[in-house]
Amino acid sequence: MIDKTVMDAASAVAGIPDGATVMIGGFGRAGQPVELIDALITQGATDLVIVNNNAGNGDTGLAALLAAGRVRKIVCSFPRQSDSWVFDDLYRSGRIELELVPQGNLAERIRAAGAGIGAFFSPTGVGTSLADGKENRIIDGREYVLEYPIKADYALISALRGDRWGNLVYRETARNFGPIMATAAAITVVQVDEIVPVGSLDPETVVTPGIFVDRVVAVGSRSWLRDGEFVGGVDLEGRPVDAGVPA
Amino acid sequence: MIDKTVMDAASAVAGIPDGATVMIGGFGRAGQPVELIDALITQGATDLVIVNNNAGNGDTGLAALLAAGRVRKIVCSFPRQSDSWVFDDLYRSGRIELELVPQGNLAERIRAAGAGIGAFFSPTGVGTSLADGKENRIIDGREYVLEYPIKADYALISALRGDRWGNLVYRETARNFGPIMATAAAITVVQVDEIVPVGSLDPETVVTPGIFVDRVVAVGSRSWLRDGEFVGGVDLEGRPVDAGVPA
Amino acid sequence: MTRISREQLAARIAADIPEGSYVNLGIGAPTLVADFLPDGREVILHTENGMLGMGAAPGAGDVDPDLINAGKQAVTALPGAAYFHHADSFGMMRGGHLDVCVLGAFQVSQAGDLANWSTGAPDAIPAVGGAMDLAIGAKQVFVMTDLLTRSGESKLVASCTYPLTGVGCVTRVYTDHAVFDVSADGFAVRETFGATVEELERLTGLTFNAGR
Amino acid sequence: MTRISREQLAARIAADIPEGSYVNLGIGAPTLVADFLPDGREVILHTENGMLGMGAAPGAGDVDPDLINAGKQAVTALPGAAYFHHADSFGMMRGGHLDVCVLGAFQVSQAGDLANWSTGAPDAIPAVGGAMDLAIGAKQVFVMTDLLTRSGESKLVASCTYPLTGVGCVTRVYTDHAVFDVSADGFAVRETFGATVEELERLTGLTFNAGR
Repeated sequence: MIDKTVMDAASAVAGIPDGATVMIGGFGRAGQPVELIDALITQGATDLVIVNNNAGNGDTGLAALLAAGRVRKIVCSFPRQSDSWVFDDLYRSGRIELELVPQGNLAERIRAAGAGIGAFFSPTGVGTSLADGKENRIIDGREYVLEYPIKADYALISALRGDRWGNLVYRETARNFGPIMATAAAITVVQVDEIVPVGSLDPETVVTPGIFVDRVVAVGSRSWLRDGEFVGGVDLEGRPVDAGVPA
Repeated sequence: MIDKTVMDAASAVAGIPDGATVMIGGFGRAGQPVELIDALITQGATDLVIVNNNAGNGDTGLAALLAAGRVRKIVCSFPRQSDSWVFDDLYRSGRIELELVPQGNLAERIRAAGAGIGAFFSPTGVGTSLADGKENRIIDGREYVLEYPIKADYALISALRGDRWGNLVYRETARNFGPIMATAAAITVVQVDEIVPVGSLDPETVVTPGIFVDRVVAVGSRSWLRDGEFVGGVDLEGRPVDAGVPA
Repeated sequence: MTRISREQLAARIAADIPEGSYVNLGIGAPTLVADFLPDGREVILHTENGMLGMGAAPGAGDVDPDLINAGKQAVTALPGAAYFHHADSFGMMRGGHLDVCVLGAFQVSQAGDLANWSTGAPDAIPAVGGAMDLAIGAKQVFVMTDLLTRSGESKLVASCTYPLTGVGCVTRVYTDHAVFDVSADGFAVRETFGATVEELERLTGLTFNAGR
Repeated sequence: MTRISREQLAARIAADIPEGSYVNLGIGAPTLVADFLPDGREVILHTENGMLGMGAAPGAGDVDPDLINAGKQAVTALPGAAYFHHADSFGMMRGGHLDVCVLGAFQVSQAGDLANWSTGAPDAIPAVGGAMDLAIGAKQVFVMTDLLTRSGESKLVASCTYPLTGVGCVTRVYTDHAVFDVSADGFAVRETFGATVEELERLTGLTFNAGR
């Protein structure tokens, strides 16, 4: 019997080596697999290259991983946020490397890795400093820049529900990078609110088929939904609700 | 109020000019928008370039469009089928042009058109006659061939249900090319079994968001489901059930 | 000289967005435009983090951490909404399917170049997000901005000195003083909120067409 | 000389597919392999027209025209199945996510080149479908074929004379006479169904490693 479920978050992140490239899902806090990241901090892997849209929020999740000094380099589109003080400090003091990628190129490069595309010509970033040194080509009268896949050793993502085959459904805009990161990593690790029996997810609505998934762990409601209360997120203005004390 | 629904199949295919490139959804018969194709035959447009995975089955749908002499060229991956006698005859007598594309390159080229990708390097077809004359490149030790987008003036596709915004859900493997063709055509025309009120499709399960859709027409159950009976399809061996007399 | 408020400007932009449009409103001031779309006019808002059919902000008690916009603010979903992943969302943008996006700007050049993601300051933390994808992807790129910076420099320029977001991508610039079209021979004044073309030229140091 | 039947060959291939594998069975004979997967062994079948978790053929009265395999035959969906569109399906293949595909062949060369889509006959109607994507995409490409054509020619060849499907892509060839691995220095006999290596060499005109 296929069973990709694992007992706890520690088992889920077991084996991630120092120096690994790790994709971490989420857009800001939505979809960020905080429990997996916490387990990764405990697990101890360091010198990591992290791929995420952002560079951590507040002091939890990805921000805590950065604060623990485990990240050598981050590949992202938008590190600067109202609550990215951990990254800001590391970056300003030269203790972290940044590869800034326009968000759509980031997404498409991740998808390309998962879909076996060797490289693709994107119109995004043409003529800007983020295309410096990249190959350009005019196709059908329009200028494009050549972009290469981004693949990873591991992906850590968050979904709403999964089954033991690894089929996943997501919730609202927390879907964001999960489905594409799942395709682009050698080993994809997923935290879900709930594991459901095989056959209970409608085949028409499965967003990530289990073929892309290696380990699934149920974590219950995520941290910022604890006890049905919204904690650790942002308010209507995008400011952190329980920001804590900046590092 | 946004209302993309149109009264009948004739209104749905109105305006398709002679010489147009028209994508037609479906894999064999599954997902083939037969009612729209019938309306296109009546509408009269000719000298068409058709993009479809196949080249018609039996004497209905795409096969009937071919038989009516309206198609100058077909772009597809698998024209030869047990019931492709209409195409076979046209091809052997030199009355139709064929561009044969490996199925995955066909799908990815259609997606690329919809996603604004200028071109992409594919490993599929490398070293084969279908890559003859195409640009090759070795990336990260593997050989790729450069493939360009396929876009269309119109796409005619079939879905299960749609709303007046054009949001669509599909049924089983009839989904096939519909979602990507919808993105790649200037005007996307959809036949659905049923039009449902806006808000009745779960936002988590919408496969084609309405942004890609221009016209929606309800046709009721499709031809080969007429009166709940399976007609015009293939049997367990893939042979046509009501093949009729070969042309 | 007459200037309009940020809210008036948002209303002015909203008036130019026809029913049935698919629209992305950038982070910051452009978000205001949503509040001025007339009741009953169906305009479908896209947020690049993965939704079409975005609705207004929820009540403070109804914030859902999984349902946010590109600025990471809480939003709602309208009936008819759809969720999708990032590659699909940016494919939608890059593929030219959005009718309009409204973006902020540091500078817009006469050629329609946009600079809105970096001032190039050496100690600044760079962050681009989806700005470059929006700039090159939408059928029409509207810029919403004050005409002048706080220190009185024109944001309309002969050529951008800040790092570019996109080349030749801006369709129209809505400012607190006037609305400008980007035309083949520079900015054309489309509408002013009281200022004369001569006054606008003095403020910006540019030469304008009088517009239509 | 001992040969095994097509059903025996399908069973032999099925025995080599471990639980948990994601497998695509090509049109024609390879489809038979599904019938010989042991009860209780969970192997997830992919059909490139857009499904994982494909089940067996339905009863004749339960044919569903929307639910077919790549050979356009009626199939069923298992609990745990998922549907997806063609770009996603072929991304899955091209991206190397399938563990095994089983394909038919006209010819397989010592270098692992596969020819299975065209005999190059001038009056033939060419049709390639997903064969080229499967050939380059799956982690292991198994070929299922008779060793000899009806006219007695070897399908294992020094180099293919028919149009190629893929270059250096075949992992292993299961024939009615023997199983061959494609190795760095040509075919290695992995297992025979009675024939000696010498007999196989005589039939094919090739020189083999004795294999493991």
